[in-house]
Amino acid sequence: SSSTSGSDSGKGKDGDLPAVGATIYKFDDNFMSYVRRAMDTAAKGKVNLMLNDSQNDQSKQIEQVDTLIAKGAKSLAINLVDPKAAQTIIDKAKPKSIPVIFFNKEPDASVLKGYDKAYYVGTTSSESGVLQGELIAKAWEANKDKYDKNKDGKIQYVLLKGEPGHPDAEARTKFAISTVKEKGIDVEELAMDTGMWDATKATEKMDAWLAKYNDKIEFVIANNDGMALGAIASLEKAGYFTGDKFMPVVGVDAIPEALEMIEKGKMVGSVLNDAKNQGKATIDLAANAAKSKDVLDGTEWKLDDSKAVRVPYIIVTKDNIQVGRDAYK
Amino acid sequence: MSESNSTNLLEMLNITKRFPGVLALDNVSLKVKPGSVHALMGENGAGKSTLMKCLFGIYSMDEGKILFEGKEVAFANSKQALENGVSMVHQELNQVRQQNVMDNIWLGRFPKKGIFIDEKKMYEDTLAIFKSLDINIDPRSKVSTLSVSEMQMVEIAKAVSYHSKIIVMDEPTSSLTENEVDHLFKIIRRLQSENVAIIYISHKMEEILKISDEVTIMRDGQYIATQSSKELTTDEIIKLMVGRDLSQRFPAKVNKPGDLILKVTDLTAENQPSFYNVNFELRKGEILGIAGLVGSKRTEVVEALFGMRSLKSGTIELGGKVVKNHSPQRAIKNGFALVTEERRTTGIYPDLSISFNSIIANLAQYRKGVFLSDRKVYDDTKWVIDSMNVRTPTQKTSIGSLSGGNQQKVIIGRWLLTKPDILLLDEPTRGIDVGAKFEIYQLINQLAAEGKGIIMISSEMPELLGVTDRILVMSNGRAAGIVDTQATSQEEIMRLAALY
Amino acid sequence: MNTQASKKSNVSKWLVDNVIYVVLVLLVVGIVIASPDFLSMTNLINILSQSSSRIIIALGVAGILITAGTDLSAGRMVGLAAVISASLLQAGDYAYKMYPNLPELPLFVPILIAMAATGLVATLNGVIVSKFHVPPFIATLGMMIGVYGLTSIYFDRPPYGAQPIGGLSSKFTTFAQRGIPVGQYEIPYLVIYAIIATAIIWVVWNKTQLGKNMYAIGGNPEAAKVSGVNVARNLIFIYMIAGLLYGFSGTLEAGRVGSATNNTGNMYELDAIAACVVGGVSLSGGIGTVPGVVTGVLIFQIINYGLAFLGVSPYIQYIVKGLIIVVAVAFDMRKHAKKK
Amino acid sequence: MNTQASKKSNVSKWLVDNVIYVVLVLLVVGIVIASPDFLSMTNLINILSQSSSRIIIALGVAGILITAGTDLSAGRMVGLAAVISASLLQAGDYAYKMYPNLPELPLFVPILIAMAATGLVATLNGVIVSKFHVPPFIATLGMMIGVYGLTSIYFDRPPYGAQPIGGLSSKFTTFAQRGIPVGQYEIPYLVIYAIIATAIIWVVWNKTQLGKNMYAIGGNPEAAKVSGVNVARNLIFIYMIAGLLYGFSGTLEAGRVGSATNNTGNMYELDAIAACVVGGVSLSGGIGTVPGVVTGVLIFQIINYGLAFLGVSPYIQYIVKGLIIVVAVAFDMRKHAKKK
Ligand SMILES: Nc1ncnc2c1ncn2[C@@H]1O[C@H](COP(=O)(O)OP(=O)(O)OP(=O)(O)O)[C@@H](O)[C@H]1O
Ligand SMILES: Nc1ncnc2c1ncn2[C@@H]1O[C@H](COP(=O)(O)OP(=O)(O)OP(=O)(O)O)[C@@H](O)[C@H]1O
Ligand SMILES: [Mg+2]
Ligand SMILES: [Mg+2]
Repeated sequence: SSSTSGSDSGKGKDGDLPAVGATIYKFDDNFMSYVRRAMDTAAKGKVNLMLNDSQNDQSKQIEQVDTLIAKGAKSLAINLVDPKAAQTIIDKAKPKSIPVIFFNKEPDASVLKGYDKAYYVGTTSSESGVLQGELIAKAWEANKDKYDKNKDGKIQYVLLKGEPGHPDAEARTKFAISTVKEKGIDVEELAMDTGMWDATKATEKMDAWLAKYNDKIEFVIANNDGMALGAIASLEKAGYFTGDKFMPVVGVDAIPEALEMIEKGKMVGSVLNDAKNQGKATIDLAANAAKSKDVLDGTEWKLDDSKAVRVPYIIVTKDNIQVGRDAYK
Repeated sequence: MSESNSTNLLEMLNITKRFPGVLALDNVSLKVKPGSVHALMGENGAGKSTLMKCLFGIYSMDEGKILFEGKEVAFANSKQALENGVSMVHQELNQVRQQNVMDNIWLGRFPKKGIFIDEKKMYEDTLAIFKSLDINIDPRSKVSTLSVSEMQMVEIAKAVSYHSKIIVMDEPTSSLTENEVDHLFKIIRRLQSENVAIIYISHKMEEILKISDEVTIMRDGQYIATQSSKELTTDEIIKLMVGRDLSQRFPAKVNKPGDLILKVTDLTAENQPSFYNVNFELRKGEILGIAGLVGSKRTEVVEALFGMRSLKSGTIELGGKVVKNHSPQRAIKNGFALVTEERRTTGIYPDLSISFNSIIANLAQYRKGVFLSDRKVYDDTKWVIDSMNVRTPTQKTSIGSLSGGNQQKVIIGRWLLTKPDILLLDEPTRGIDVGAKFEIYQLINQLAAEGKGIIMISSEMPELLGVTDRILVMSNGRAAGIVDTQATSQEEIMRLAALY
Repeated sequence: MNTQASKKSNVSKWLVDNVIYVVLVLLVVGIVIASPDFLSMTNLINILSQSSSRIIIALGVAGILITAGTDLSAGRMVGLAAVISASLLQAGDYAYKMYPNLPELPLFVPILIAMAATGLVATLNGVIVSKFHVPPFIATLGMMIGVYGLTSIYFDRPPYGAQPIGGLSSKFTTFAQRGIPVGQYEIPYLVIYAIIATAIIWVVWNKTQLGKNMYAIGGNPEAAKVSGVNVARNLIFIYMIAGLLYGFSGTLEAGRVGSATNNTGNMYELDAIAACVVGGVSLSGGIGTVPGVVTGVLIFQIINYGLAFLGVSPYIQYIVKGLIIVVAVAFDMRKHAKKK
Repeated sequence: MNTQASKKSNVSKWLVDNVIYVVLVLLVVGIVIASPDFLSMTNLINILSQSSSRIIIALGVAGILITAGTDLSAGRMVGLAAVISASLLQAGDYAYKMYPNLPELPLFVPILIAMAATGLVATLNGVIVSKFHVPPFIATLGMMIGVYGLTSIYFDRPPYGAQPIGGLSSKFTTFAQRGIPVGQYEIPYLVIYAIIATAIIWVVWNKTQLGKNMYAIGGNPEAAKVSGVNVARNLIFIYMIAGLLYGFSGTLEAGRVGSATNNTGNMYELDAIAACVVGGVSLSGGIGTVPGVVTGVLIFQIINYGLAFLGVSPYIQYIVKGLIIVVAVAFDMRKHAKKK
């Protein structure tokens, strides 16, 4: 079935097409699952796409790269687990002159510079955080009288962080808050803890925070929508979102369930990463590279001066919810 | 109490030891002369093993002191005891079964060449020890492949090999046959001639009188008496142990064999070498003994009857109908019960309560709907404790904390609760004191009188001769003959046992 | 011996035998000292309700541990049940339904289907362990990996791919998130389910043949065989019961959080096993009680909740948690102190 | 018995006793049939080098398993060592150094520091297990959680916060990524390190007192104690050796990947324990061999590599992997088939 988009051992109808070896940092990551589908779609009839699940383990990914090279991949599309490991992958590809398209997780610019056949497709890691910060600031300014429960002009927030050390978790945490501050809004962190990207853990942390701070909390910021949903489950249990008891919650990813929550007014908004175009651009570049053509040949993508194709994030709120919906068509 | 006598090698003075809920040793003293065999006697649970474990550094005593060669000692662990000239053959086999014989013997004191172990020396030294003790076991064979008695001989050889000044032997003969007991006695005599003292614990009266110089008797954790063996008779020892007269060792026979109940024809085990072509019959109310040397496959025969071994051929007829005991479960349904030989591996659930251990083979009887009746469980446990005379503070006590003999009584009680038609007993009185033995013989008799068929393996000849009606003698996997107990003699049985 | 001394020694014996309950109390006291407002009805209810589905899982795992087995696949089975039940209980008007044309089912149907699925998987575990003599660690490790694959395939499908399965019907979320109002508070249904499950398991362990056989198998499998216990059949039952518990717990997890993914339940087995051990279950089999298991779970959950409540920084939380676990058990072990 | 029959039965006995080696061969044959180009030098080298650091970890874990213990903290220790060694071996000109003023150290210094750290942690495990009688499962679970906290604190620091530690000095990456050229191929240094570690451990297990004691402690701790073995000291040594192995392996992981995070090594212990069991190590202690452990790891790695090489889709890979593990061990268990 097409459900798990692998490819069979280089045989079959794709067997004669140029082989592109790809690794996904974690197959069942909400967002990457869409990128993957976009890649599958884009690859059809164009390249033989060999997809691997790195299971959030950089060593595993390195090993998969070995395997892909051994299998004769003509180009590599790599969604790093750990952005600093890019050099190791280039060290493996370079001697065999295999082009590498990194996507979604950005390697250091110097590393890209060091190999002429290395490119990047995706966003800047910090951008989702920046946009989430903008989302928070905008919502706050618009609803200050309602959100600022203690009328001190400050946002008393709690933050659900992803896995500590995970580049996205770190970047989102840092830039969401710093962006709000840059907009001239005072903030006060009541609590910050890791929900490990997990809805259940988020629910339980939120239970404890609600018990402790109750209506002192004015904003719930989550590193991803999964945890935002977990927080909402806890909030609902505590009687929020019925009558006029309300709590602004924001996440990142704009997954369908989050869109639903936004629609229902239980979530203020989320940040959408454009999976379709990220997947498509990755395959376009990787296919060209595999055929030894110029990577941009026959595409509308543009490289910036750090050899990157940038696919921007989009803020999704109730006002532009259709943008989110379209992403799942 | 400090009348320390310098001629004593070991003096344990006023030792007291408590376990939760049990006063195991109450002011006990023991004095052992160099080069003597000092027997330590008492009923099951009297505290013999505990006293020895206090000496050997396994338990720490609560009160009292130990003088060894005139100096006060308190070994903090077994290593210190061993290094200071005390070694011990433990009541429960303490071996690493996954390893080979020589690894076990040299454990804790491997010979080394630099930082490496000197396997060659290990091998040669082991051979030398075995040769001097006349033991014929390959030092390189895995312990788990040895028979119980071979394991026991290895333990004895190990204890001897420390060249200690005193060797504690806690029931060393409980799993040895007569030949091996003689062998052990030779070893003990030799040690004695080298001025080594032996503390010898056993429940076998004949051995005590034969081997020991002095006897210390304990009862209920208390010191009773120390006397020279020459001045003692079996009956006197028993009286001191039990606290009352026990005029006979074996109860009067009241059973009368009736109709045929079990007929075994041409029984042959699937996995050879084992028993083959075994035939015998058993009547209701009959007690059939099985005699034989170690390795004669007595155990395997009863295991096969009980569904623990696959058969290649042969039939088992119970009351005229052929039964197929594919598993112990089936066998139990068919009215068989088996008290196994190795209590620790196939008998007790050490961490679980006496109650649990008593009722586990009989659960179906306690069911009321899907639930078990606590009342019946309680009553049956009480029956086991009372009728088997188990010494325990409560029903909930874990069986592992009982003395070996008391554990055995619980296991026998377990099987009696299943009200079997055929009761198979494999060395049922191993490690059991005389008083309890008498009680067990009585029970066996009584069961027989009720019309049960009983098969009893034993390596104790007097027991076989005192309790059974007929004796099947096994030799090298074959039935060498069936003799009438009244008409036979020890010599005839020995002759048959060595037939093949 | 005079009575006073014996009384004293009785108290100290009781303390030694019941260290985990003491640890539980000490923990609470410690947290309350650090933050007096910890002592509130809300916190109590939160902790109990968070412990509920874990207790149900732990009871399943504990039964297997008592047979001297282990179950690494517990968490993945929770995930399987969560994903199945969530996918079958999406609200009728939800836009991203996994089965767009599925009518809203009565609550018990998806729950039973989920439990049947995990019950089946667990039974398979039991068969592999008892009939093919594969060590439980390996059998359930293989199952853990395999079930994750299965769940992922079920989960990561068109139309929406690997997205949390949300939009659960309100009767489902009510079932798992609401409770019985008592004064100004609500006693969560979750707690009631946990109490019922605990009661049932207590009866099974203590009052049925299966329970006794379970202890026998764990206490000495050789002896159990000789005692006429059908080891294989009983083992299979024990695994199956565990599977049913995981299945029920998985549906509760989905309902409680309001969504499910293939990662729901990940690593729950580790928490469950650890809670069992803290609660006095022996990994070598034969030993364990229902109240012990429940206490073990509560200790873990109080640590988790308490540290989050105190606002201890996440990294320090790990260190403190690790420390408490070890120290608690070290205390507990004094009752087995070997040199006697 | 005629010699032919006995010869045949010898062969079948050999087969039964050495099932895992047979499984290994069958696996390779199976993959080669599915994809003949699997049989290449590159693949062989890849598999060996991928197995190397896992073998080193598994040997450490195996020693502990043989003492009837377990080590859940192995993976986190690997992470600790990876982070420490990476932080001390960043290239002099790298822009985001953790210690901006640190000169480039000779290779062995950071490796020894990392090994000392894990050695210490592991020794602590040993002490907790042997002196405080905490069951190894709990002791090392606590340590696993605690060490993760520690590693995270070390890792998440100014100047750059929780960023993967990259920009490793080229001598470090060479040390872990390169090899000795032989013809057109390179024998990876990793493989050589693994061979050396394997040889050392083989000697320790088979030729030293510590090794014999290790088996005895696992086989029958009571017997070891009454034979005068200092159980506590030997256990502590075994844990310590394991720690040193994890530490070395952790530095290899950092070098091999070219960076390290606090998540490096996560869950490696599970793979290691599983590989040991597949390789014939008994979880109840006393049994296990070095070649068995190495074979166990190779089997796992061939499954992993082979499935990826065959291009089996990832979720299906999980199912197949789970299946192979269980089936392989089920075969192996036939040698213990019980009915006599
Ligand atoms: N570890 C223990 N914990 C609790 N009680 C114990 C322990 N070991 C022994 N006991 C108790 O101490 C008493 C003496 O036991 P011990 O084993 O010394 O008896 P014994 O004389 O050797 O008996 P046997 O002839 O049956 O071996 C018994 O009541 C026993 O239940
Ligand atoms: N070579 C062996 N390998 C493994 N187990 C053995 C071996 N020899 C004997 N045994 C075990 O030892 C026990 C006794 O063996 P066997 O039936 O041969 O002797 P026996 O005549 O019954 O002696 P006894 O009743 O005195 O133990 C059995 O349980 C048997 O399985
Ligand atoms: Mg405010
Ligand atoms: Mg004794």
